[in-house]
Amino acid sequence: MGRNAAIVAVGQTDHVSRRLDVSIPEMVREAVDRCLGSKDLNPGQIDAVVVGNMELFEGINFPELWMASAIGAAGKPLFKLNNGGTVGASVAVAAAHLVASGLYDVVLGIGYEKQSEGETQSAITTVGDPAWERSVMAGAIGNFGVMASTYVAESGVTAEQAAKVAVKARRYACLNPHAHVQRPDITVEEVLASRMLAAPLRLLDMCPSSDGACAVVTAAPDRAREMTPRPAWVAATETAHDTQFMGDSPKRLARMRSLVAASDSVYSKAGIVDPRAELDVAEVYEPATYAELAMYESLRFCDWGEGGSLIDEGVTLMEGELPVNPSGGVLSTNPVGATALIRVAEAALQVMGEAGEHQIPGVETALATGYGGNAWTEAVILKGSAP
Amino acid sequence: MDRGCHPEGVGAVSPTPPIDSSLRLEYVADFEYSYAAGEFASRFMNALRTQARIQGTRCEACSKVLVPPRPVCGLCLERTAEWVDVGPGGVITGYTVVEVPFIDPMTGIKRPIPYGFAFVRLDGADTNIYHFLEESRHDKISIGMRITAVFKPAPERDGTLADIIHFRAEEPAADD
Amino acid sequence: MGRVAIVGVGQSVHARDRNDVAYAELLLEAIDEALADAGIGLADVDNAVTASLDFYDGRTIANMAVADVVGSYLKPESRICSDGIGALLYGWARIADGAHQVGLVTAHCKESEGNLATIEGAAFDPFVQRRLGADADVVAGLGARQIYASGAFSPTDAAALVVAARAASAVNSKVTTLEPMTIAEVLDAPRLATPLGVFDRAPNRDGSCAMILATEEVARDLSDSPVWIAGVGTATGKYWADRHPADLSALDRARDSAVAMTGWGTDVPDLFEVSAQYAHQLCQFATRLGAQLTEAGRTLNPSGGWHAGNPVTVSGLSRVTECVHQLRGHAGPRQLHDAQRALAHGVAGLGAQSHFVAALEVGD
Amino acid sequence: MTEPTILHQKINLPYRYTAGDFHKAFLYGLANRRIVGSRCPACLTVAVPARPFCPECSAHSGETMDMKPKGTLETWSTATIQGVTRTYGLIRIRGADTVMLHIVDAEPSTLQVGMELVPRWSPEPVPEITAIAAFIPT
Repeated sequence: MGRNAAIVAVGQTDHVSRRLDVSIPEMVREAVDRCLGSKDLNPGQIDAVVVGNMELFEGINFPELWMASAIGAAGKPLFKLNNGGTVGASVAVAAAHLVASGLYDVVLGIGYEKQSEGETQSAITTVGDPAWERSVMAGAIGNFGVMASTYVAESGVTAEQAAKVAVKARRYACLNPHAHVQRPDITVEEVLASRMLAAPLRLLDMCPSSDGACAVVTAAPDRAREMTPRPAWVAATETAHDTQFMGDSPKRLARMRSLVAASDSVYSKAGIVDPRAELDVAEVYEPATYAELAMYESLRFCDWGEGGSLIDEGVTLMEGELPVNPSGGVLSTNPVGATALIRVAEAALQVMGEAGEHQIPGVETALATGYGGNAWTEAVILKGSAP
Repeated sequence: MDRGCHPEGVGAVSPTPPIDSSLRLEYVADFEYSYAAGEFASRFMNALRTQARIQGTRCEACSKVLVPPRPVCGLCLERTAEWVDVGPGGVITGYTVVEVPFIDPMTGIKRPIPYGFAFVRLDGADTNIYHFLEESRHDKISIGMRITAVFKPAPERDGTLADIIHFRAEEPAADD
Repeated sequence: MGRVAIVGVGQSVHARDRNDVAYAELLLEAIDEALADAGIGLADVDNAVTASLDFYDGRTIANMAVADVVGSYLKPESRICSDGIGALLYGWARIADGAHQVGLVTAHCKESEGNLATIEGAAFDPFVQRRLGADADVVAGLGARQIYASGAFSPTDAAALVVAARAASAVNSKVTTLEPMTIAEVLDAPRLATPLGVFDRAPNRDGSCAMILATEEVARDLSDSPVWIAGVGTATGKYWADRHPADLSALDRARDSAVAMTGWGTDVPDLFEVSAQYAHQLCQFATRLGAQLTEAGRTLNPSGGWHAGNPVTVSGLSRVTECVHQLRGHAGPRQLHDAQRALAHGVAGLGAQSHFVAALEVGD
Repeated sequence: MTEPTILHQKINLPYRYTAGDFHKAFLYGLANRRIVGSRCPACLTVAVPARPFCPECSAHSGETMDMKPKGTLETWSTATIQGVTRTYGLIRIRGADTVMLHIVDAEPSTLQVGMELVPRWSPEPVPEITAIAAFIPT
């Protein structure tokens, strides 16, 4: 019934701790200009705009309306989504549905956060229900610390294995000019010696707090083929939530049930039976080192409890069987509202063959995931040929 | 409007502004809310405040006891029916010690660190709640450890989850 | 694209200070009614699109509060931060493209829980406006003076719509019945933000709305007379201070794109349900959509519209709900004779920056 | 049924908004008792306050320009917000294609569309919109 949709262009800011040279709209526009400029597109070709951001992180109500002219959306359909860390992937999924439905031919998706302008850890605490979790929340970091502890107990994963994820991320970030935390000489010992934030999570186990924006153009088949020689076709998308209260999911990270459900669904829709063999690259939303290892398991890259072995064996390195996060991942770059869109954008760059120094050769099938809210998942499969 | 001519009233073109120094405008959000806790939280809070009782609701379909209590079981999509007492004892199902300070948005001030923070499964419940631990030494906490709720004295309880100050180990930790 | 129908609608009671219920419980009232109306259970729904606003809900990622009641465990839920017709549009797309079969679309808000002046204040430009301490009423007042000065509408025209809305509230069981009022009483009321008086703004309300969308196949299975979503459209104008309030190009575009999908040509719909938080805007928007102001309470906002009492975010879906009742012939004392086609409208942002239109019809 | 519990809580958070070059030019201009606009190189729209993107065509703004510190009143509204009664106006600075929001300090009954207003500068030379205390009739 619906038609196909494809990603044709991607643009990002250079993500950093603090962009003191630009305002929020200027930062977002930078990503939009880079995105359109990458394929010589002009704003007149955009039919609709979808924006992802968490309003309370910057304290601006209806930010998309405030910046409508800055992002070239004035006079056009403009949608604003907000559902936590997943939101960037939700933007990509919304763009795909809006195109596939036939409503719009070309949709500009935008995700951004300027974390330096607010207090994200505090604002994220207001995610808790005022009657329940809010008075006893400990920001994203406390939450992740608890989640990591359950995963360690479940799988026996070690701090060294987690540290290898940190090393992989920050080294690959050096190949990505947009990545925030770039540390070519980082070692496992350095990660293990970094300051404890919320055990077992140390400073270098955690994602940074970034200012940045990402923009992605999604287009209908005929338009996509006009705009770029090798579009990244949206082969499958899925969204799966967990329940309302954080304590409902027994292990949260370990055997993360929304990730299992969403990834199983996209594999099935895309005809993938063995994801480790059939995916050429994955860009997963790993908020902490332990999360990436746990996600290997939920994504069925390995058996339960084998996430640590996967990094030990180098399976997810760039030269490995299934490279994970050659961009440097969330551990290197985290402007929250943009983070999951960056996963999709990086997967699209890999499929389009435009990832530069962190390009994996010959990518035909790529997976991107978003994580956020109460352990929610968004999953997208992109392919080099139209489904 | 004719935009082709130099607009009236425009004086000298000012030099490009300095870009070496940044200008940041401060803004303090001070939002006040009067959240209705709703039927389920109101009943829970009332029992907590007046009797130091912790309660959940049982889903008729899956028989799970859900804490916090709620109208719908998110897994079965069925209404919950029965109210059940849970705790005050329970076990730790996940934990950390938070060593990074951040502003508590409810007060606008930073919480003192370090503090123990855990997933607690109360006796009789099938779900976990987040709460603070009395213990803040990481090596004195473990998954499966038994703990019990420490309530504020009755006059100080105001009907929020913070009426439980924190959870304390049932067996005191041996001193080092 | 596949044809999409609305097969169930529901609303909570919309009232001031619904402090008997938390958000999720408030929304549950509407969802229960919509599911019963459709004759299905929550387990039959395969995706949800919700509309809510973090600043009004007083929490970040506020849709987390309604995850259980919208049934999103291991299912898709997506959330639009704007008027509910925006969620309807996205919910439509998720079914029209063949990805889903049965969708839940919701909106909820409790205007009574937060401080509206600070919430609205956070929508002002932080560099050159916010410190001045204005609120949405000021933006509306500034615009109303310009609209009235243009001679297009008068305060009396606007007051007449307020009077009609208050009268209609008496025959709409989902809103609080408002005291009847005369045009003179509206005009003479204390000022809100000059030239607007306190009754020019829709009353402060808490409420929710929910509806069930379905593919043509499912809809025909569930109902003998599904209400079809014949068209959807939206557009956002320039930021309020850069747009003259008479510039309704975003509304035009939203309406034109929705109507272009319908095949109605230039025929005038039988019914208009129009959202505007301020009465002078209702004069503008209703007229621009093609409605007759003199029909207020009949073919224009028989539900009473936003001024009969809905919260922000929810108004659009309340308008759609009334259209569904009317097109089915189930509108009770408000029922129009033989309504076949309807336009429902929603709006969001300071100075009504974003507009949303849904075109609805019955028949094969 | 239990008496409904109402939770009176605050969300109290600090924010800091980085001004880019154009907002900086405008705000530092105010601190120096100047009103700065920006011009669109594409459609020549003059925007006051100065801003990075054209409100008409979304192009990147070009040069900034000093405006004469006077303007005309396009509309006004008097409201009491959080206990404070003020009159707000939209003021078109001479030569600008846009209007700006500010406080108008005058008896509302004396206000007229098109009347000339000038800034009353605050004694504090701060890079804030409040460097203008209010606009007043000439």
